[in-house]
Amino acid sequence: MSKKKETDQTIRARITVFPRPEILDPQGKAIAGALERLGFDRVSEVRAGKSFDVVLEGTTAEEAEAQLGKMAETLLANTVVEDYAVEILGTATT
Amino acid sequence: MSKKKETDQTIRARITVFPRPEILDPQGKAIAGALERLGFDRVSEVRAGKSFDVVLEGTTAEEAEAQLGKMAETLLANTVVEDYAVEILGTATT
Amino acid sequence: MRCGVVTFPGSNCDHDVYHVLKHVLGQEVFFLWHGEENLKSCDLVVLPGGFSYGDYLRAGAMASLSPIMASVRRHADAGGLVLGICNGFQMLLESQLLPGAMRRNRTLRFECRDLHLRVERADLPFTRGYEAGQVLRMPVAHAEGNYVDSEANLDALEAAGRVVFRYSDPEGELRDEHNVNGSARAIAGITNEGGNVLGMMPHPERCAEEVLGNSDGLPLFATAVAGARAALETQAS
Amino acid sequence: MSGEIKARPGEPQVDEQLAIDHGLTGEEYGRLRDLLGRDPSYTELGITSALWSEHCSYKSSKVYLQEFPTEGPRVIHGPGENAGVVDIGHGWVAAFKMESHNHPSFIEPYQGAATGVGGILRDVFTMGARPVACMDALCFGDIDAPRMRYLVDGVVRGIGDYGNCVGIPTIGGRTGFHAGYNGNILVNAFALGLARRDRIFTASASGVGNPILYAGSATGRDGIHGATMASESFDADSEQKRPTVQVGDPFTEKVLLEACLEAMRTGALVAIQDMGAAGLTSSAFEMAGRGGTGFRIDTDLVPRREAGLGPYEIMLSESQERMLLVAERGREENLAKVFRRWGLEVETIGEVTGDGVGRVLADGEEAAALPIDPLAQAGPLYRRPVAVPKDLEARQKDPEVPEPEDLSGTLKRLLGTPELGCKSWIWRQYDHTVRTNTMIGPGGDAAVLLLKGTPAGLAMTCDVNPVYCGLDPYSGGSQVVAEAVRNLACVGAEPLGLTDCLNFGNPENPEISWQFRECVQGMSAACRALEVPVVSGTVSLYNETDGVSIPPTPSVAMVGLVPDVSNLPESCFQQAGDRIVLLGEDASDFGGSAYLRLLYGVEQGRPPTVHLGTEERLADLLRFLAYEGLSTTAHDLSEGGLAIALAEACFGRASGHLAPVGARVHVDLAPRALFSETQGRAIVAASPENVEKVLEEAETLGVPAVDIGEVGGDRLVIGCDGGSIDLAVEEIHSIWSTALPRALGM
Ligand SMILES: Nc1ncnc2c1ncn2[C@@H]1O[C@H](COP(=O)(O)OP(=O)(O)O)[C@@H](O)[C@H]1O
Ligand SMILES: [Mg+2]
Repeated sequence: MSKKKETDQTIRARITVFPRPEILDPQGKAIAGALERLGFDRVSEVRAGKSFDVVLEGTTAEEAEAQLGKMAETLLANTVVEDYAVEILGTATT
Repeated sequence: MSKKKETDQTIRARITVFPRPEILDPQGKAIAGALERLGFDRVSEVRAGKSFDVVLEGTTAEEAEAQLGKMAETLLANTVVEDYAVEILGTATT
Repeated sequence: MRCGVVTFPGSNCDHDVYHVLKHVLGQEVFFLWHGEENLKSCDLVVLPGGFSYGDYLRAGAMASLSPIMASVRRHADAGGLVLGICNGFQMLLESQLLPGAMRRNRTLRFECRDLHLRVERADLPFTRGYEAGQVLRMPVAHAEGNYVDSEANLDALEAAGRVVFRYSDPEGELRDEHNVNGSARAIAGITNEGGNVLGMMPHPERCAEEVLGNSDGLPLFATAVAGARAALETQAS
Repeated sequence: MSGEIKARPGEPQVDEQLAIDHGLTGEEYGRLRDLLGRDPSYTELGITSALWSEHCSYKSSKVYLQEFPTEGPRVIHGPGENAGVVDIGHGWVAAFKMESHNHPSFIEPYQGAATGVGGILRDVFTMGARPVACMDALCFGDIDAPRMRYLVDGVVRGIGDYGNCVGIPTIGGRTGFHAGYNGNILVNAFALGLARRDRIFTASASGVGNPILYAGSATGRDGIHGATMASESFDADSEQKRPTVQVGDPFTEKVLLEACLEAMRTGALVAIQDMGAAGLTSSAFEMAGRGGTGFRIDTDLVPRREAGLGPYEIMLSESQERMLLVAERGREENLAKVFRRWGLEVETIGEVTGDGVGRVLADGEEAAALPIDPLAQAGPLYRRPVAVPKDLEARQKDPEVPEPEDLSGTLKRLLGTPELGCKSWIWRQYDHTVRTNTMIGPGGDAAVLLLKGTPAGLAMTCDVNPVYCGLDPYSGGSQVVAEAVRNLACVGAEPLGLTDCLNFGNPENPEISWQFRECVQGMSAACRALEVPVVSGTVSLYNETDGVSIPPTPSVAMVGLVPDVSNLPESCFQQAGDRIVLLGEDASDFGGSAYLRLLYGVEQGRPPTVHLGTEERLADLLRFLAYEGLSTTAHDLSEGGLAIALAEACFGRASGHLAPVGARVHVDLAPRALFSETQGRAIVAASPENVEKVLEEAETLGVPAVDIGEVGGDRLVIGCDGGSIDLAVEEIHSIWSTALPRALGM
């Protein structure tokens, strides 16, 4: 598909993906252990997730939100075991 | 080390780690390509990073900030190629 | 001579290296434990391949903070021989005994196959058994072998002649499709200023016996062993 | 035995309906009540439904499995233990088994496949054997079917990431694609471990008063009812019923493996078993069952990952990377120390008792008290009605077999299919060289592992042809065993035993039960004739989605011994100038052939008949040629027939250093016969000096043999009566080696 510009807005967004609370998180578990060994004795839990910073061009904040949700559903998050959140970081007009 | 409680505060924080802008990010590149193939034609860039949600107990927001910075420096981020950011998500008193 | 192979939780090539040093080269070999600082006065210390702590954060990151790494650093600073293979190389980077860092392979997949390496430095304790420009065939098996650093640092590394192995084609030509993991400047192995610390992604211990059809990796251990003995003697005198 | 057990707050009312929701029949529920002389508690119902599930009880398959030959001079432990054990000489034994993880892999391919590998590894090191090799048998649907590319990618990553991290080489397997798996893929994982003959551990809880220890990961809600689920068909709402997905933790598996092997050396360990399907329930009941003892487990002492887990959840959770141990009383600390040193959680959660009752405590009260042996005895056993499929006759009718218009083009098309293309896209994601024993990795007929310190090697192969089995389950069952023996013989290996994973549809459908019975009988006949004992295995039934069952799929993994690895034949040509000899005779077999299926979409006819005598003579010859170092190459004919076998032999060894090379042959066959799949055939290559000896030996052993041509050049030239193939090896090699990634779009 071609990048036909509808608007001249550039939108920066972040999609954050974490394992569902009830799902085992081996990474978080291992990291918590390492932090404890390093003497960070106040740490009671760590969950490890992923972040994706996405730049969209020629779109609007509303359209972007919808698009980002779809991206998470179809590719970035595995909704069987993960939850995701979408956050618009900034909008710039060029 | 023992978890001697100084305060009764529980602090939830997020540490986000991303590859430095000048460092190539094969994963982000691949994801951008995949999104494009899926028809998300407004995407101009994707960076892939990591997020860590950390729960600290018996500490203060200030102490926590300092601790979290150290955790990132010593373990969670490889400062040779990665930048990190610390964000306090919430404070609860039990 | 005394060789030490460090076992970290999740190391899985420790026994392979042990086998080569002990049974193929007949050396005195000890397993060293990540949680201790004791190097059992070994002359050669090997950080083996594997998935230390599952490589759940960054490959080698958690292991690089183990108690034994402080001793390994002292050993290296004193000119002692340190060999980091695969996960061991990643630990050397994470502990900044060697410069740069590893990213995921550009294929974003684990790559297990034989690759060709061009020897860039044949004058190091580990590489005297090779000729400069010689092409070796060695197995790789990793998901994070994509070496990166800033252009400036890479230039400095090259200028100091610290690139030891590069991925090449069978004739020794640097061709992109042979740089499977996408490493900067096709780097497969590097050394420190002193030349006594070597980090490499390919597995010389997996090609150190003819019975497995390939012994290109054997000279590396053989000369390291000899080299360590030499270092020992100079220290004594 | 204790009387009524108080219901715990919040527990549902136990009645027949609840039992049925647990997958028991009303009749089975009645048996349970008669056995107890009272209503079962909620926890007891959960435990019983798991123990009596198809997955744990084999209630529909037992009657047929009894037909397998399970004994042999080298068999030390047959079916019944966590893994089969055979003597491989030099003081060593090999423990191996295959397990299915089909349903979980269809729901979440990455974690499903990963935890499948984890489970099978634990089955092996539970026996005191250090795992040294894995294989995987995969059946996917049409690549273009919904989710299929995602499933392939996820399954392969899952298997790779898990095995790679634990550090066990995956050296072989089998991958197929068939629309019959569109709604229900198969993931069968195999693992093999080595132990000194006198160091094998079994899982029999003995010694009243001995403490029971729990080691490894904490317990969560993961996979509660996995066992019952693996005993049900898929339908729209299995998605809803879905338990918490089990997540694999290969790092914990690796340290658990090291800790267990170390613990076994302390001498303080009495018995050990992993918590697999049905978790704590099956491990506790099976260990006590074998020991003729009872147990008391206090669920309050079980390490937990989350709050609010009652005895029901704790007994049925399928959280991964957990082991149950019985320690010698007073020496439990010796064991605990080992696990803590490896950074693992370990707790004493109960003890072995003498009353033969399995008691589960929570909050100081009994939540379950089940008589272990009687419960097993009372377990249901079915001889399900069988019926010949109505459409069988039609499907077995002799098919039209067109002559290929363009021979070279036909070969190219076949080599370019994911079915016949190279599988290196898969096995390059698996570490197949770690542990430095791999002499022949993936890509050949059988993989070969060096037994360090001995002249010997272990060979293994993984096979099944679901199309044959669908058209004639009996001969399909024989064929899979015969092909495995042939694959082993190619590298000069004598079979030691096999393990299987019998994947079928819904046994309550008489046609499926018929398939199962026929398949098992065909396999048994071949096992007897070729002297291969069945030492372990799994049955996976109810592989059915919306009423459609998968093709009958008896995956087989066979292990063999190579007495001396000094001159292993390769499955590819090595030396220009070598003569190529075709062993066996063509009988124009196209029923269920790749030729008809992949080029004409026809799956019809009788699959090739398996002549067990012929197979035996061929295997003897292949082994003899290998021992005597007479053959440099040996490659059997399977899917795609002679043309495909010759092409594969020209492609060198992807997992090694052997370069592609051409060949020029002529056979007195009709063009289409180049693709016939008559069994009991192979090609071998031998130096010009040796070729006469090869032909003589074949003669003496009664194996038809013809010198059909020679190795060399850079083209594959196959002449036949009225046509010829003439192609550049480089061209077809690239078609073949890129076929799978191309089809996957990766
Ligand atoms: N899923 C897999 N994992 C590992 N190796 C595999 C897999 N699928 C196929 N292979 C390898 O690819 C090669 C070809 O497989 P296959 O055609 O089934 O061989 P054969 O016809 O001799 O049984 C074999 O060496 C097999 O081990
Ligand atoms: Mg074969």
